[in-house]
Amino acid sequence: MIKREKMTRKFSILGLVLLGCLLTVSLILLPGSAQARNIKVGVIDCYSGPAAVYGIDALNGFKLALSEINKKGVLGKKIEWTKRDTKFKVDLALNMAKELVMREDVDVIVGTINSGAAMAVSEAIAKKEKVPFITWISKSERITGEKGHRYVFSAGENTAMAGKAGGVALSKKPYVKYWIAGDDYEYGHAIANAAWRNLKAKKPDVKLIGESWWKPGEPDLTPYITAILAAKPDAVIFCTGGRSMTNIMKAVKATGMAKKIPIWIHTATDHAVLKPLGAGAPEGVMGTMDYHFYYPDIKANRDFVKKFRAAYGQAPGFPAFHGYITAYFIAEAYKKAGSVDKEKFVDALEGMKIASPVGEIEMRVCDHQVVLPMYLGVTKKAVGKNFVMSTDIVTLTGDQVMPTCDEIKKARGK
Amino acid sequence: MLRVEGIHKSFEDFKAVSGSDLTVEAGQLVAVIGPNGAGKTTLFNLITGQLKADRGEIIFNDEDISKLPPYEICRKGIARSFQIANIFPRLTVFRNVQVSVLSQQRKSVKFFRPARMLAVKETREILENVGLAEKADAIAGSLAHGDQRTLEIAIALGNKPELLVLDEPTAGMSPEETGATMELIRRLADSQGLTILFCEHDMEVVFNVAQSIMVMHQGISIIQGGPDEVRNSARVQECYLGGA
Amino acid sequence: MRVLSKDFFNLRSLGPIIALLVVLVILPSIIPRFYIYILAVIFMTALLAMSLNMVVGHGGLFQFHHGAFYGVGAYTAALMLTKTSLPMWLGFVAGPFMAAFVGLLIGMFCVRLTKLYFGMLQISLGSLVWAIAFRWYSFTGGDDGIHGIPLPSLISSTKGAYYFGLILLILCVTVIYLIFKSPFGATLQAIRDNPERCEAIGINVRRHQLIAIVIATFFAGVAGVLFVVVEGSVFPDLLFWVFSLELFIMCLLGGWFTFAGPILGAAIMISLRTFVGIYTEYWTLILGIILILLIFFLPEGVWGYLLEKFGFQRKKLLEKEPDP
Amino acid sequence: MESGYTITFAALGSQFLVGLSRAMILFIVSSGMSLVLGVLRVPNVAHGSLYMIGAFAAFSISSLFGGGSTGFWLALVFAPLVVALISFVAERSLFRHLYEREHLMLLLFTFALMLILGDLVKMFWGADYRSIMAPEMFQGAVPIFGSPFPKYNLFLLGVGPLVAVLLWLFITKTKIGKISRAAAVDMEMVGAIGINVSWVFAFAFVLGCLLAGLGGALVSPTVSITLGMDHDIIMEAFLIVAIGGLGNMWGALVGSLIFGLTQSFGVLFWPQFAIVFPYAAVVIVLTWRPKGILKSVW
Repeated sequence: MIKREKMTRKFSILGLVLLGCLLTVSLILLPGSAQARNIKVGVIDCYSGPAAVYGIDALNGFKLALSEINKKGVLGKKIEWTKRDTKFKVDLALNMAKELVMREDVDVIVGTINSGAAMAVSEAIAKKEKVPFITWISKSERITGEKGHRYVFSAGENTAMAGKAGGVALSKKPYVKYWIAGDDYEYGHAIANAAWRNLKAKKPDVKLIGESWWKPGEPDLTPYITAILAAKPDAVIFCTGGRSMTNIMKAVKATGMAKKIPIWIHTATDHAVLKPLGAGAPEGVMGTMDYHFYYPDIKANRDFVKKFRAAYGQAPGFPAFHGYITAYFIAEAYKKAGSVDKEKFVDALEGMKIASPVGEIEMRVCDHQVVLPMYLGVTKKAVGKNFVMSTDIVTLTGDQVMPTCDEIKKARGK
Repeated sequence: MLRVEGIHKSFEDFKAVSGSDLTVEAGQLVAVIGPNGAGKTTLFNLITGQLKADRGEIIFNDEDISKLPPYEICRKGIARSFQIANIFPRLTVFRNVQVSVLSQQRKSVKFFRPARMLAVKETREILENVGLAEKADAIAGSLAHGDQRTLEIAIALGNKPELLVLDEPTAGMSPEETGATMELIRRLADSQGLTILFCEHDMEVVFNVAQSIMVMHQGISIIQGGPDEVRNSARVQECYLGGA
Repeated sequence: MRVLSKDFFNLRSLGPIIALLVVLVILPSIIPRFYIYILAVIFMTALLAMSLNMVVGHGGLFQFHHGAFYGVGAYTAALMLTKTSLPMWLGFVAGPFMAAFVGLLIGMFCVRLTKLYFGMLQISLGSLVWAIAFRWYSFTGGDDGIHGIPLPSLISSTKGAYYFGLILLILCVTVIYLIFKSPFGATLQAIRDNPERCEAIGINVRRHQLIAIVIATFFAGVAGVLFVVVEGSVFPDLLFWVFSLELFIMCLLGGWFTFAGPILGAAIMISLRTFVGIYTEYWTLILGIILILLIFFLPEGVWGYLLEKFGFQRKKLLEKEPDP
Repeated sequence: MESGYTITFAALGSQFLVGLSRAMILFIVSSGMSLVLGVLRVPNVAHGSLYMIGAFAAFSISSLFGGGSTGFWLALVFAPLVVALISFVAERSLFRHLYEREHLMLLLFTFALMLILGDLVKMFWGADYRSIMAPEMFQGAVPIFGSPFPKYNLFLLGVGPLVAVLLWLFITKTKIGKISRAAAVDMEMVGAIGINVSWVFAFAFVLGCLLAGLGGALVSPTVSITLGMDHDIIMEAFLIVAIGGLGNMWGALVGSLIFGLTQSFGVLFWPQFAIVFPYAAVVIVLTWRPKGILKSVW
């Protein structure tokens, strides 16, 4: 007994010493201020939990672009990056972003799929500390809309664009009675509002007969589908993303809903959603998407996909595309700015045009939002493949789906 | 002082107490005896409010207390101990008793006076009275079983009760400890003029100490009277002594 | 002042405390800015964990959703600062009082229940509060939250927030200490050890617990206000049960029967997630492993261990489990 | 909102069945948690992680056998066993040393286990969404009450009662089952009659975790298998066992039915507020019955 107690005490002292060492070491290991330092990009994004799949994909696209850029270098320097995991938590995102700015002294912050985190970082760090922040896959329209400011940019699509794309597309269809359902959080509601606003404007006789909203990540969505089916709408707008996307597709397939009622879901044609479902994905669902690895079928895209496959063994998803263009925006902006200066970088990035896998794209001056086309398609089993993909794709150009600069001004004026 | 009349309590199908009567006069030392499962503990829990009676009356100082919560009953002047050592194991012995004294002085909800300056004299007195003064700074949970039982009584004394209810104060004690505890009880009754109601299954102990004895059997009170009266009762012999 | 006399404070232990305070006051002029910020975050979390431990460690209640009250305090302050033109300090005062009021409402439902049931009901009620913050877009900003809350730079700069946090922490910890040592605190600890016995010595256990909850939630509200000052944002994550569980773990980790344990627990958790997070995205794994090591080797929490080790307390805090 | 539809009797019937099938999954997961709560008296926070591992293991096993019907059935059998093995190792190597300790230490341990398992799943399976398909015979829907009802949910309606009956037989008819039931009521007595309490604990813990794994495997064809599944289920399971009566297996059934049915009828009548249904249900039930609906050992 006594021996065991001694052991325990020894171990506990050891444990304490280790803990102390860990803390001290991390405190002492201040980043060395390297002479002739490189350009430093701080990445904050979610690498744990359900959203990790997007965070990792975006980072892969970003890394691929940097490896190309660093072959030649920018202003005689390389672009370095360091990443922090936010775990989809806003308070952690703030901790991490402050750490990147104050301790790592990064020149640019990029990242995060979590819109709440993006907005917190935009306000509390980018705006306050005057550090440029480029969001790549957070989709809240408020980031570059009503809450936009000089230091925040978006290299991703947003809910206003997605909703408008859906609204415009649906207005050409004959449906009158609609049901809206989705994830009960900002993203879902924002898409619903944008889609409905645009649909109603283009086609005033549409009627909303009901709405259902579920907890984000709700595992079994069958009860919602059967309840909607009972109400017999002409068409359904699902406003959902991430893992709920897969869940809704499964429920749609299992209940055979797609055969009964037309459905539009933004990102329904996302490969990250369709691929795991394999042949089990429902066909005939309308979806909009900002990027497909198989569309547009132009050389720039084919090259990007080829390089990505070579590097990571799988096709790029939409986050990889946004990560990729973000890196190029950063590199080109520094080239144009001529020095590693935050203010000059912001000036350079405004209105910047770069070549991308989907053709030339522009960072709009008025709201710092990248102008991107949207692809409207219908899910269908691909010939000779064991998964479902988007077919009959119609391209909606950036100016068709984006709010005008006047609308942005109005939103910010409020 | 205390009068229990026709009290009933059942748990689901089991009738724990079905029609019990008990009278305690001021200054008396009253014992309740009965075999295990006779309903003694249930009866005590009914008196001090841990359980609520299905029907029947409990009159204390001309007031029906059968509907009151335990803390109200305690404030009326009935303090108790429990069959298993029911103390505050992580607090010191001193604090165990002090909490009770503070409660009695209505000082439990005071914020900005240090507790260690309050009710010190009263607490010390009680500890000395029961013989735990030397162990005042020990953590209660680390005391020996016998001391814990004594501490139980000390906590109850902290309430300055008119009536002290002790549920098998000697349960699990060695014969020496039992003797000491009974001595303590008798001393308390004599020196402080306390009215004490206790239950016990050791017959010898009871007959030596108690002035009035109530016998319970299967939830029913059979008789209450002086030691001799009870000893000579045919019914008691039949259902208790004979059976034991 | 009698309150602050030696009746309450052990003069011998005041020495190290004053030394520590002096260090904390001069620290911001030596260390880099990020560490000042992290210390401010630690102050805030420590205050929150202390307030939780009032009811968990000292009161024995399964307060599973303390974050809800923290969030209410933060949201109240944030909403008053952004939506009204009332003076700033009014928002700061309203935060804690609102938190205490919600604490009273939820507490009244909860104290009727015991142990895990108490905790589960509190999680449910707290989650309803969370749902309000999460859903009511026009008022609370929904799940995006409210960001860029305007504050004077005197307190919102990194150093300003640090000193503001330090002052609040010292004030609140002093008050919590007074309560801890007061008859109320003593009785609360007795209730933790044995609520049944307390009823039998004339203590209205539920009322006592309810008062404790109200006080604890008040301090949670203070921590919420501090959060607004340190981060300039509020968002529904603060009210989500996951965060509350982490808080609970901080108390257990630091040593929940001790007074200062939660401060240490908060400091350890915040430092781990910040500094281990720099090196690996698998920091929760490391946190888990460290927790297991601590469970096995420091069963009374880190602070409990230190107390025992360095003989501040002669006896073991815990000899035996309370009777169930 | 311009309301333009009526709720029909058929819709009620179909929602009832859908809610019932959801309740079956919830029952399987929460009965496991209830068992651990009853015997070990500890809320197992890692229960959700084991559920997640069950789903991921089901994916791996099913794709190992080509993803078809065989794969599904094998996954259904072996995924829970994988989970049971993991929990057995964790219990014997670490957890059992804590039984003598302060009870909240057990809670702290399960919390640590949750952190560790969560990250290990990410290391082992990565962050991609996974999915397995229901076997051929359970794909698609059959019309019931005029609306399509997924066949797989019908299957769940069969499995739930089957598991319930097996559990009942196991606990009332086998020796170890009887012992663990007695342990839930009075642990000291079990120890006193010379039974190795530690093994009773191990048994209850592993069986509880196995049920979590089974739940994960069963749910996998209807959802995306992804990190974060643990968080989704754990709170629901806790709330279910609380309203049913902590540690009471049938309480878990009652709680699951309440949850499943509030959810499915709730979305029919107030579809905008689905997010608060479970919490509101708990508040109502616990205010009405502070110790849960059925008799509890807590």
